[in-house]
Amino acid sequence: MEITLLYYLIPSLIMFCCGVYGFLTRKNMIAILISLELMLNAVDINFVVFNRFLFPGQMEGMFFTLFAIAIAAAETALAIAIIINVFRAVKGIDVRDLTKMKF
Amino acid sequence: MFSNVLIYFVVIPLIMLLGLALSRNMKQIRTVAVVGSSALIALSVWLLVDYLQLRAAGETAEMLYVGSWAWFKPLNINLAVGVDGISIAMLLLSSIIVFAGSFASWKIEPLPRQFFLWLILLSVGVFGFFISIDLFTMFMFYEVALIPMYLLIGVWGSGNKEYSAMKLTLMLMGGSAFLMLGIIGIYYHSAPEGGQLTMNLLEISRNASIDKGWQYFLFPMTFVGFGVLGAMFPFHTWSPDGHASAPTAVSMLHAGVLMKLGGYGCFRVAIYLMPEAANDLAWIFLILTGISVVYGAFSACVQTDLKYINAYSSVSHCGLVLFAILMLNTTAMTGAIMQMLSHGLMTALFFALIGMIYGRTHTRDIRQMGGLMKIMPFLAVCYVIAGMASLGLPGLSGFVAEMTIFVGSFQHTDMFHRVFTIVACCSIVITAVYILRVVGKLLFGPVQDEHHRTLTDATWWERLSTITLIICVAAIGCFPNFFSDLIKFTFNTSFAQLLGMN
Amino acid sequence: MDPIIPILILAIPLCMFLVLGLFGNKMSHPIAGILGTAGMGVTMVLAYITAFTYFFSGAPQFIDGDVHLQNIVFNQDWLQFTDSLVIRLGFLLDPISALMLVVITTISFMVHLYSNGYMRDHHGVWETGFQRFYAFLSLFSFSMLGLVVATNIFQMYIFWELVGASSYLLIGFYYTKPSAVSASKKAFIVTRFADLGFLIGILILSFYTGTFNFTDLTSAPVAGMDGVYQVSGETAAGIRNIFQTSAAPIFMGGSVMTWALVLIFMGGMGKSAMLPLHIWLPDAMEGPTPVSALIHAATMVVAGVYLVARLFPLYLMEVTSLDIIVVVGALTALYAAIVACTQVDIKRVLAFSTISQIAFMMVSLGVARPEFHHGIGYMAGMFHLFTHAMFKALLFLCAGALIHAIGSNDYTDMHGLRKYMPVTHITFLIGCLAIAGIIPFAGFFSKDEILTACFGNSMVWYIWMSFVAGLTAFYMFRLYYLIFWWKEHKIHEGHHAPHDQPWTMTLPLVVLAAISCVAGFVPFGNLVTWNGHNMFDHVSFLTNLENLDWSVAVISLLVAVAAIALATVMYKKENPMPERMRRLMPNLWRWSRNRFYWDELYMFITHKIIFNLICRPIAWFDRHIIDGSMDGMAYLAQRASYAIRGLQSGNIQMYVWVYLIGALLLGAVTVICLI
Amino acid sequence: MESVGSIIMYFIIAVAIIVFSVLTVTTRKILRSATYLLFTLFATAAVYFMMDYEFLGAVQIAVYAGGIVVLFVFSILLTSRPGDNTEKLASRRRVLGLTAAVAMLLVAGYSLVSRCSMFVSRPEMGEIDMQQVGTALMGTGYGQYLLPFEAISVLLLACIIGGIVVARKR
Repeated sequence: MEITLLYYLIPSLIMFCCGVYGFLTRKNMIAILISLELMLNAVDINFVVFNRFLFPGQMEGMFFTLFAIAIAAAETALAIAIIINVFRAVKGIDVRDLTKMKF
Repeated sequence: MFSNVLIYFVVIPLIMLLGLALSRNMKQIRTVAVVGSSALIALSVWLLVDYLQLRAAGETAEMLYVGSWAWFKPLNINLAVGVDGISIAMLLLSSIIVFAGSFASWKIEPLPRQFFLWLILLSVGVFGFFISIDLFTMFMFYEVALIPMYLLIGVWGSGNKEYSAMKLTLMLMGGSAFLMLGIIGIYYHSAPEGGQLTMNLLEISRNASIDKGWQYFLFPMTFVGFGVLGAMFPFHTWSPDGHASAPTAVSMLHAGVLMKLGGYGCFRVAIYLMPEAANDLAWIFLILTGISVVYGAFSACVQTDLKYINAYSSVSHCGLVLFAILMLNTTAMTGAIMQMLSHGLMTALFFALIGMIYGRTHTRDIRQMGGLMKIMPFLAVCYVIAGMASLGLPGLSGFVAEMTIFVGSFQHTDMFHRVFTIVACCSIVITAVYILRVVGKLLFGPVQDEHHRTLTDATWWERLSTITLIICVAAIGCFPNFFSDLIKFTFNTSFAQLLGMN
Repeated sequence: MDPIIPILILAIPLCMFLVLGLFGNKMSHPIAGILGTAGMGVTMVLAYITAFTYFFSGAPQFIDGDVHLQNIVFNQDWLQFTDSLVIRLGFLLDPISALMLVVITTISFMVHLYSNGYMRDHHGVWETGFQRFYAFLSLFSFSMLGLVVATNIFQMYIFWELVGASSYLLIGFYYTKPSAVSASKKAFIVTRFADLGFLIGILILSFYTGTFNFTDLTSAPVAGMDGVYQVSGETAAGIRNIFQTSAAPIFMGGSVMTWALVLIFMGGMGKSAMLPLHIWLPDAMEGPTPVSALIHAATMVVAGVYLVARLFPLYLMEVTSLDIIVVVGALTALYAAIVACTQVDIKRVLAFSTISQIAFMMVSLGVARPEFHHGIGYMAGMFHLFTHAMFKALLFLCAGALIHAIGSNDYTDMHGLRKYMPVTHITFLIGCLAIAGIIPFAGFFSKDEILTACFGNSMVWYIWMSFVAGLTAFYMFRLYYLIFWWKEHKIHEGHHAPHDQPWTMTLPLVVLAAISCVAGFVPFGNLVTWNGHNMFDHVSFLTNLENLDWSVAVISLLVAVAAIALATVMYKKENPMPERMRRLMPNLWRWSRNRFYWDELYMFITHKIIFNLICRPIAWFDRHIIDGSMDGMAYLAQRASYAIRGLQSGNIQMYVWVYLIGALLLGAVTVICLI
Repeated sequence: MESVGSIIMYFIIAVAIIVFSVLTVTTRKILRSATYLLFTLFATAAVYFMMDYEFLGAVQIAVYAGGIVVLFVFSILLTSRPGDNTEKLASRRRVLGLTAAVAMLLVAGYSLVSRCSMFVSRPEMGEIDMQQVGTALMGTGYGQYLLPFEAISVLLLACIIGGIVVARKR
């Protein structure tokens, strides 16, 4: 049995769709963030896999993933800081409660 | 750059702005405003004298004191300045009204410093507009003059001021959008194929490279763009609301000077650069402006708010300006410029007086006032004089301007134009109706409200403000040939050939 | 002639206006009055000198053989429209302007003098605004003088407007009185409306002839006439061709020239209160009585006549326009005479009488044809203008004296005053005799010449005007008897008996009465004719008598005497005859009493039609349709933004969902396309 | 042809990824969700190792699994209140989310499967040593990433400052 490119892409796709599902359905901001991480991760896998299967001599995909991880870390840290702040302000992190700045 | 005298028309107000920013109390603010506006008057009078001397010495260039400094090279945008008799007349008018306006807002409350700051910023725009001969610079100063209006009305106004300010600004901005389109269009056709594109009015008119098809598109754009500010029917409705809500000095400046930007722009940009389209399309706008003239006058007949009456009267009078400009002959256009001068002074006087009366009676409804002649004779007499100027009494400015327009317009060889002239003539009767109605109700008759009996007559600064304007109105009315010659020179030079005028 | 005197004639009243207007409040009342009167006196003397020099000096610039020339004393550019169309302020001296100078300054001086007494109550307390009154009088005098000496039609228009404005100010002198305010407004607006016609007429005329100058306009030769009006000063080159060719265009059934002339005449109709623009004049009586005497009897209201006379050679070229003038004049004359028979307010009677008399002058100009007695109608019109000014001013000043003494305008409050006010009585009687046309008073001669001119033109007009002349005699004597006779005057408890007024008021009466007695003997035919030619070879005191057409004169005398006799029978003593007459023709009486409901008609037109059907709808249209569409655009933008702002809810999950749908669709499309 | 071990290894990893991903988004307890995320991340790291990117796998474990998940756990502990953990999903919401996810899965999956290039097998590749990675990161030539590296460092700095500012108690 040959483990081809597709075999890596399918789990990644499922992971991504899970992320989408979570993002759309959850109301807790942290849960949304977690879904986001899932999606990011799925994309990372794709980068790496494409790099490895199609352009084995180069390292673009790998570096892209590397940077994506760094940015994800930064973004998560900041998002969590905001979430904590929001929590302080409205005593909850349900996105439906955050309507102060609407319109 | 600073060797050119025209620059100082912008520099002085800028210095005034600085002075105002630094001033600490009412006294300093007034000092800055009075000194600055006096300096502007002095400058414009000096310019007038010097200009006449140059002309007398045989200077025949179209524009004098021309200067041009690069601003944005890639698009060939320059700060280009230059004046002819018309611009000088407008500069004179502006400086007089700024002067009178400063006195009229002697006791402005609240935030006097900010009020004067915005007012002077507005005048920067006005002066800049009249000295520029570069389309872009012109447009920029035009916008500079418009924006402060929003705050001046919105903050210091009365009545439904937010609504009025918003309406005025939005409608004028709408006009600017047309204008901008027109200006960009002109720019891209400003030179023959392969030539250096330019924004300079003189060069564009010299190149005469806008082909007729484009003129048909660009002329209405620019004419309507400026026409909105010139209160052309049906884009005039900002005027009644805007004027009614604006504070005194702003009404004065707006009706007196800013609306003239419209007429001046129509002439300087729309007609000057696109004479062929002007000739062919004039009839459309003649109908619109003809309607303005009569319609504004009729509307004024039934208003009860003093400022509304005056605003509609402005629609009528400014309609006459655009009407005459479209006649495309020397006499009518001279009349148009004189009408701008005349209407500027007269309407500023009106608004000053209305402001002063309103400041005392706290109402502008003519049904609630009466017999003011007994109570405040000075203001009442001034009001009668302003009214007489407005309805065209000989010896005051309105008459000479209107007659020049009518005679000039009637010299048009086209029957259509002559018939419309007669329609426009009818406005003199309607004007008499609404002016006398106001004068009769407001000033004459028995005193309507017993509380008004305790009111006082004008203070010295109010007297100064109104007398200045009255003297100017009378000066134009008594010595019209001086002004007519000043203005006419432009039409007798290259402009005449441009339009193929007789 | 040295231009200094003409300049002074205009400058002195103007200076008086400025001085009294600006500094009047700082002056005491007597000083203001004396200043004004003295200024006018000097002006009068200067005007006499000018007129005398013009008529009698024999200087070559004024007279050539037996022809009076037009002379432009000075002519200053005021506003240049085009090379040929220039408004100049100048001083044109010719027979009619010299005549008018005399008339205006004389009456004006009398009125200035008279006002010193009139503008005070019985205790010698000055009217408030006394200085202002004199300032306005001076302004009026200046404007009127400027009007008559105009060298071009636009100068005339300028002063025409100024005259209207000063009339406005003077009618509204008692500005706290609502009736005075509305009267002044009415006067101004009605005349403004007429002036619109005048202006349009000027525009048309100047468009076709290319000039404003009277000397150019009127020098056009009249086809088939030998009398070429002499021109001095400016050149008249080319005017013939212009006129010959430009008379051709036809507009709505008339040549444009006819239209222009009729429109110009419309201006005259307004100022001279011709039907149907007469409604302002009776109301104008709200002004102080001296003003009525000066403006609304003697000077301003004849400006229309003067205008037609000034352009008479032009009118001659378009005889249709002259016919229109005759019709308008004749109708007005009859109408005003009928109305005058039933009015109660003595000033209104005089006002309608004025309208009627001015209509006489108009008719006289209208029927004038050069081929009949050297255009006697023109001369008669001017002659009547002169005599009428004198006796009508006299009548008005008498009325002023009566009103001042009684404190009321209605004859019902007077009756039987002849014993109390003898001077007023006699002078009023002289005025009545003059206007009725009794020999040898002034009115006889002028009216007789008018009737002669009518006779020469058409029998219809002759009979018509003779009838009106009879009516004139009737209503004037009705007024006279009702004021001074009828029944004895009752003096109420605590009231002083009415008495003659101080000398400042009686002196003008006496002077004007004297003039009214002798003015008829002035040999007008040798002073004022349509082409400047003398009518008589030699003149003496009796020239006018010698040259009378006695057949006409006797008939008109008979008519006048008969009318006076009728008035005597009806009104000398209190009797029921007037009442019986009224019952005899109730409708005519009611219509006449209500001035044929013209005012109501105008009220209807202005308020119901113009205000309610034009102005209000337009204002409504502006506020709701035009402004509404602007607001509507703003409203639409606002609604649209409200509608779509839900999309921009800040709900990130919503965004993602929408984004995903879009992405999926795109993806699906891509996939399908690629397969 | 792969070795059987790696095939088995692959299936373990694939199943782990799928199962833990699904659990991450379906569990009701937020803390569990974070834990499943951790497992997903580990599985991802395993994929990287299988692809011979050891460095990347290490970074994934250190930064993601070690750093981010811990952050999540801390924040969950900080913000959760008793009873908060269970959140009931409205069925409409779930249907919407499910529709979107499934539709996505179908479209993307179909496009993947329908493409023959997806069936390439894994080519051979030499070991990537740390020096190569370091050079690529520190160089400015083609295929070298100094500028993004610096940008990332600035971003991280900004992030640190931002985090402090945002979370600071006022």
